[in-house]
Amino acid sequence: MKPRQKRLAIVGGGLAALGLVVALVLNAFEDNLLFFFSPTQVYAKEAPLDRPFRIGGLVEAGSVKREADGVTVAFKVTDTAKVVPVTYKGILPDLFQEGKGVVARGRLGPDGIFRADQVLARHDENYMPPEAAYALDQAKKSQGSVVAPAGGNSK
Amino acid sequence: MLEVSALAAARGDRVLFAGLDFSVPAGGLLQVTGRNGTGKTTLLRVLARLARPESGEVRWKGTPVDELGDEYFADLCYLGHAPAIKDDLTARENLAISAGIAGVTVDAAAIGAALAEVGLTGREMLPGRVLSQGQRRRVALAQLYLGSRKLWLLDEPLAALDTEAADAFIARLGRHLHDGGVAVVATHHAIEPAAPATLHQLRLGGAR
Amino acid sequence: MLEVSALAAARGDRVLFAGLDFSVPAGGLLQVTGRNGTGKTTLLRVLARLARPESGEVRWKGTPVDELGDEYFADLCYLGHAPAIKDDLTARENLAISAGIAGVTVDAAAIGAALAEVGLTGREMLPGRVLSQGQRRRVALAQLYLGSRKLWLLDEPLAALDTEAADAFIARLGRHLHDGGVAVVATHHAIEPAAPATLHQLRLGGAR
Amino acid sequence: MNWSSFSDFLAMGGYAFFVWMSYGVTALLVVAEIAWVVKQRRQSLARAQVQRQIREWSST
Amino acid sequence: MSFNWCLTPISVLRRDLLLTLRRPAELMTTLFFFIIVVSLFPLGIGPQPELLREIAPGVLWVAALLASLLALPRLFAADHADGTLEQLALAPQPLSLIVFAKLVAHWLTTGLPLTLLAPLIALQFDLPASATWVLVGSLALGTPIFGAIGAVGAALTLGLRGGGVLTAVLVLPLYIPALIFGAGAVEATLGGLDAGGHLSLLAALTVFTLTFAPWAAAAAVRISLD
Amino acid sequence: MSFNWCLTPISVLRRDLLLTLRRPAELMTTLFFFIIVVSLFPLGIGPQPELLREIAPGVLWVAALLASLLALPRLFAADHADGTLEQLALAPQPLSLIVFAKLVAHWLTTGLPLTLLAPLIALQFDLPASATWVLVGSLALGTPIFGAIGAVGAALTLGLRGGGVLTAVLVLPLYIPALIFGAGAVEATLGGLDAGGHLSLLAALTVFTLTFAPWAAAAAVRISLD
Amino acid sequence: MAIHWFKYASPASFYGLAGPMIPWFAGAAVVTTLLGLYIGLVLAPTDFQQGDSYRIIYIHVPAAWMGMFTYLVMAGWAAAGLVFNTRLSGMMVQALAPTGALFTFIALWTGAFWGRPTWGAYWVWDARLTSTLILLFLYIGYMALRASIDDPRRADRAGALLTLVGVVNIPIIYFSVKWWNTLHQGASVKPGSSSMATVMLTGMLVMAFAAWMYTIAISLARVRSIIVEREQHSAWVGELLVAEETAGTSGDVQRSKGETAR
Ligand code: HEM
Ligand SMILES: Nc1ncnc2c1ncn2[C@@H]1O[C@H](COP(=O)(O)OP(=O)(O)OP(=O)(O)O)[C@@H](O)[C@H]1O
Ligand SMILES: Nc1ncnc2c1ncn2[C@@H]1O[C@H](COP(=O)(O)OP(=O)(O)OP(=O)(O)O)[C@@H](O)[C@H]1O
Ligand SMILES: [Mg+2]
Ligand SMILES: [Mg+2]
Repeated sequence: MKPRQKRLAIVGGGLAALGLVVALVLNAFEDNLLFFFSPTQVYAKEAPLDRPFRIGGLVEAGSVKREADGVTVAFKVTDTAKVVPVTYKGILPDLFQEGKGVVARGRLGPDGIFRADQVLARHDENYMPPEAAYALDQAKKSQGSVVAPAGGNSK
Repeated sequence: MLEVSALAAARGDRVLFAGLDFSVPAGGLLQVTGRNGTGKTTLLRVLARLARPESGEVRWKGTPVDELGDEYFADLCYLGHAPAIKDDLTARENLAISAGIAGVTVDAAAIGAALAEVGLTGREMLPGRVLSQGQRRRVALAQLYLGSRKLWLLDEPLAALDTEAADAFIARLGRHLHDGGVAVVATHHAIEPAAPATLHQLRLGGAR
Repeated sequence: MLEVSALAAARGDRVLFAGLDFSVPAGGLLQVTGRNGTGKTTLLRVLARLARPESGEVRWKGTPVDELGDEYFADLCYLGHAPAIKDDLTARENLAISAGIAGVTVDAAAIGAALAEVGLTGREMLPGRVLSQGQRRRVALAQLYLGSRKLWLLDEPLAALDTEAADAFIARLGRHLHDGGVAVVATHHAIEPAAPATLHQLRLGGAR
Repeated sequence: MNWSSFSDFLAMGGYAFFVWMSYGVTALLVVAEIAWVVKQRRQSLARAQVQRQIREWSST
Repeated sequence: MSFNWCLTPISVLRRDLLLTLRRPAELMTTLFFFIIVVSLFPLGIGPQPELLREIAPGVLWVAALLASLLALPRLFAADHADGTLEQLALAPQPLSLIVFAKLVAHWLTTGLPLTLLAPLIALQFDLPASATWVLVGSLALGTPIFGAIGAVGAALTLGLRGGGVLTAVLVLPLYIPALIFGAGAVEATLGGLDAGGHLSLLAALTVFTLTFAPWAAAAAVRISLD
Repeated sequence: MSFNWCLTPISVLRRDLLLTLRRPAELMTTLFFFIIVVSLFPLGIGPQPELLREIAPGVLWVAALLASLLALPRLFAADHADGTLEQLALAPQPLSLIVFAKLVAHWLTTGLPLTLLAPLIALQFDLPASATWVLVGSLALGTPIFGAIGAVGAALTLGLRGGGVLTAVLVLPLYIPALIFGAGAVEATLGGLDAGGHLSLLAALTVFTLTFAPWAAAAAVRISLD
Repeated sequence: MAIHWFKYASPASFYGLAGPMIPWFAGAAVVTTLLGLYIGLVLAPTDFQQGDSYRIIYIHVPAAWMGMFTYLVMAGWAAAGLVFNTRLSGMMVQALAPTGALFTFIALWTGAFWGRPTWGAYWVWDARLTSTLILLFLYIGYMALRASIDDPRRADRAGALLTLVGVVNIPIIYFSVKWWNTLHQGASVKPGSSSMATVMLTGMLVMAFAAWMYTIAISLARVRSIIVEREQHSAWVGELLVAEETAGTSGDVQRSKGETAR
């Protein structure tokens, strides 16, 4: 091969390899490589049943209840389509609030209740003073629109 | 064939040589001498493009070697202090493979002939590990005799050789030059092949 | 001082030498020659108890060396192909430590003197890595000059040395012998110190 | 001004530990880096100076 | 030019395989190391079956990673010490092609045996068949990555004291993505999920590394020789 | 004799320490390897706090073992390659004494830093104070064992290709008792039991190895030189 | 113009050029830090979700940005060094690495101390956090490699190569929150828009600017030490040292070095 052809072959080979890489990566993003699963996915049996996994979504408004023992909490995680009931024994993070994002790690019992051993709060990327948030809230309510679910990057 | 202009090399903060100019025509032998540590090895490695010079240029057949690239390597055979012999392979395998690495196609007969030339007949199947110091050097020299590379860069080729082997090598070097080859040899011992086309001397370093 | 009787050594299935008898008196130099691969290195390693002989005995001052044990080592200095120089230590540190290993107490001045003797003044603080082949060999030789060990076993001590350094070493070897030392030197180059008490020649191997 | 008092400020709405651990360690590390760079500069100048004097001394 | 352009790489490949053949112990020992590391965990952790099955993907992958790491010095160190590496750098072929040949030989004698051995080990850990297949596939994709990235690190640290550990420090961070996707694929299968996404990312990583690492490693070799 | 009988061992000890000082990176990298290996497990296994605490003793000990293993080639390989080992064998002192000096230097630059670092790592794994102390004690007793046994393996495999992995295979089985007692001690403390039994067995092992291993390693060195 | 450019790429001219610039950047760093801290800690209101714990943002985000950006700059110098073979490039890479590592460590540290109150955990192995940790390891690897090579020219080139190999990690860090469902939040500041209140955003940007100024100042100072160390046998450093010796103190001479440095 002449040096020129050699160089062409190298560049061509490199580009082909890069193309393959891009194709494979795109193919991977078709699938789900997730830090957590949404309730819909849990219902669709996309989450593992006999292993621990993470479930993520919003804490359904009005669903948080403390059990009699004072440390166990029960609440529901929703992605506005499906709802999964969760129980958790332990201290909740400060940002754990009804209507806010949450990621819980644990196992799904056969009774359909998710027993969490770790609960993490997941907040959105908005930062503003409380008054502004309140004002925004009011404005949205008066328009009757639904508050967008937290987690700007969930697809 | 081999031209060097304004070549300078430094190691650490020491300039070993600078402003080196010479040219070796086809059939020419350049003998590099100089006291220990004056930069003979460094010069050879720069010529082989293993080390980078501080400045200056090396040309082969009129073209700077940096532009020639692989073509230069195809013409070149460099033999350094380390003989590049694998302890686990026999002398024969060592030779076959080093020829392959250099891109030279050889057959078993050619290898046998090269080994015979360096006086290792009967030793072909010994693994490198058990060869004596001089025998290893002989295997390394046999690499030169395979293929017909034009430019030999040799760093102390006679080290560890006995006198007979040294004489045989010098005769062979004469043939290489006679056939229009070029050789640069760094050595402390005078090498005078039978009838070299041109014998150049380059003495590196001054007082020490 | 050094006596050898009926010494035989084999490597693989090859007997390198057998029935070797010689003795070197105080002030004597034994020069071992022979073509490549005839067993010079092997003989030296046997004398240094690094390798085991097939049969035969080595005596030092009349006692078999196997019985002498550490006392023999205290009298001995062996210099092989590998110069035992640490790449990360300076020439000076290398010397200080090899003296310590040999059980010799030295001070900075003695080390400086030894380095000066091999012509490395101004190079004392360079790490071993950057020394040239010949400079490394010089540091190795400087080890000999520290302490006053009686028996020198040297394998190709002149390899890679330039002519001046070689001459200086030969002169120093003469002094060692003059002081009643003993040396066994394997080499391809004739070594003739000024006035050795006795110069013995031992040629190993026959045809090849 | 967001705070009604200095102790209010220090309390950081109950998050004092986390906030001050972050700011404190950062300040510490930055100060340490500056000190290190200053030391490095002094050392390199001093070393070069010694080398130069050795050179001068040995050349005369 | 008169010579065959692929003669050099093929010579190198054959030589490296031949050298390994001369010392079958070497091939065995990588495997043996893998087996021993994997068996150490039950010893250190205690024999709780379901716990073991849970950590199996991680442990198997970490063990494969460490075995690959330990085999890295074999790539260049010997050739560097005896001067062969200089001859390789002087061959009339792109050095990256030669490095690629060495990588292939290295994988055939390290990664491939590991991959083939994995199912046996998986049996020990009581992995189901589906997960075992994914384990084999992911290792087949992942071990070349370990070799290729490792080659860059090994070449950079040639001739440096403490080279082995230094290599580890340089390459371990770059190994992490392969480890995550590889172990993730097995984990996903164990959880009854589709491993396709993980495997496909891993494959992308493999292609990417195998394209660029030989080139970087060749540059690193030249730097180390200077 | 005119010379001091401990001059040689002390020279060797000082030299080895000096060599490490010349490359502080070497010391750092062993530590760093330890840290990285320990952090890899959470990656591979998944971040389950109570699971992590459960496997902590095993993981920490296995990581210390692997770090020690990777540092083994430093013991003799360099000295063998440059001819120093021959000079050591020719020193007018018992070679086992010299090997012992090398072991001390090696432990000071490998085992000791690992031991001192362990509490920090234990913090990461959320170990209680009592278990941390036992961990430090057990590592202080165990790392010399790794060095001493490793010296025999390293000496035997000198000059063989693939020495690193081969050493591992030779010495790993012999490491297992130390691993079991060491990890066992920490595990016992975690379980609220007394670690005394484990620790005294470990100490017995340490004394035994340190007595006999230098001698065996010296013999192995002589064999490798012949 | 091209000649001019390469002139300043020589360590000697760069040394003279950098000296007088350091006080300006250092001054800017101090002023903007004070301003940023005042805005962030005093003026800015409490956040509606996170309360006052969010104030870690004023360190975390600038540090994280700086950690990534410094690596990119290093990679740029490294590439230039390998292509043009200029001495200064390697020195710049060497000078930038510790500061980059420092900021990456700060991002990790402050992130952990922010994660505890907000998420409920110091550390989780999500893609953003893991890739940031890898970045720290890459910095450490670079420094360890340099420390093991004593020939600075070889260290330059080896380090440059390692830096370039590691640069693939940067896009992974940046886009990880987009590509995967991470626990870490998405971007609050995107080109052209932001989801932060203006005061908060201002504070954060001022602090980011301060981090910039600090990085420039400290790495210029460091590169000057490196230049002295590595060029100590050259004539111009010799002159500089003579000037220093006669001046007696090191304080005032610094300015005049610019003149001797040619
Ligand atoms: C150890 C844990 C953490 C690490 C390693 C980390 C790392 C990073 C990195 C690398 C960035 C810059 C990437 C970019 O510009 O998009 C970043 C940005 C950011 N991080 Fe973190 N982070 C951590 C924890 C947290 C926590 C706990 C929070 C908040 C609760 C947080 C809030 C942010 C914010 C607001 C940004 C700016 C995003 C933007 O506007 O682009 N981080 N973090
Ligand atoms: N980093 C460094 N600092 C100072 N000097 C150095 C450095 N690296 C190498 N040198 C010197 O450069 C020279 C290298 O010389 P080279 O190996 O080319 O010598 P040589 O002529 O081949 O000698 P020999 O005859 O001994 O083989 C030596 O004098 C060595 O001391
Ligand atoms: N296992 C073996 N089988 C056969 N021959 C062997 C074996 N091991 C070594 N040999 C031979 O033994 C000899 C060793 O010789 P030694 O190294 O002592 O030679 P030397 O005289 O020092 O040679 P040189 O001048 O080349 O240094 C060599 O000829 C070698 O081929
Ligand atoms: Mg030389
Ligand atoms: Mg010999």
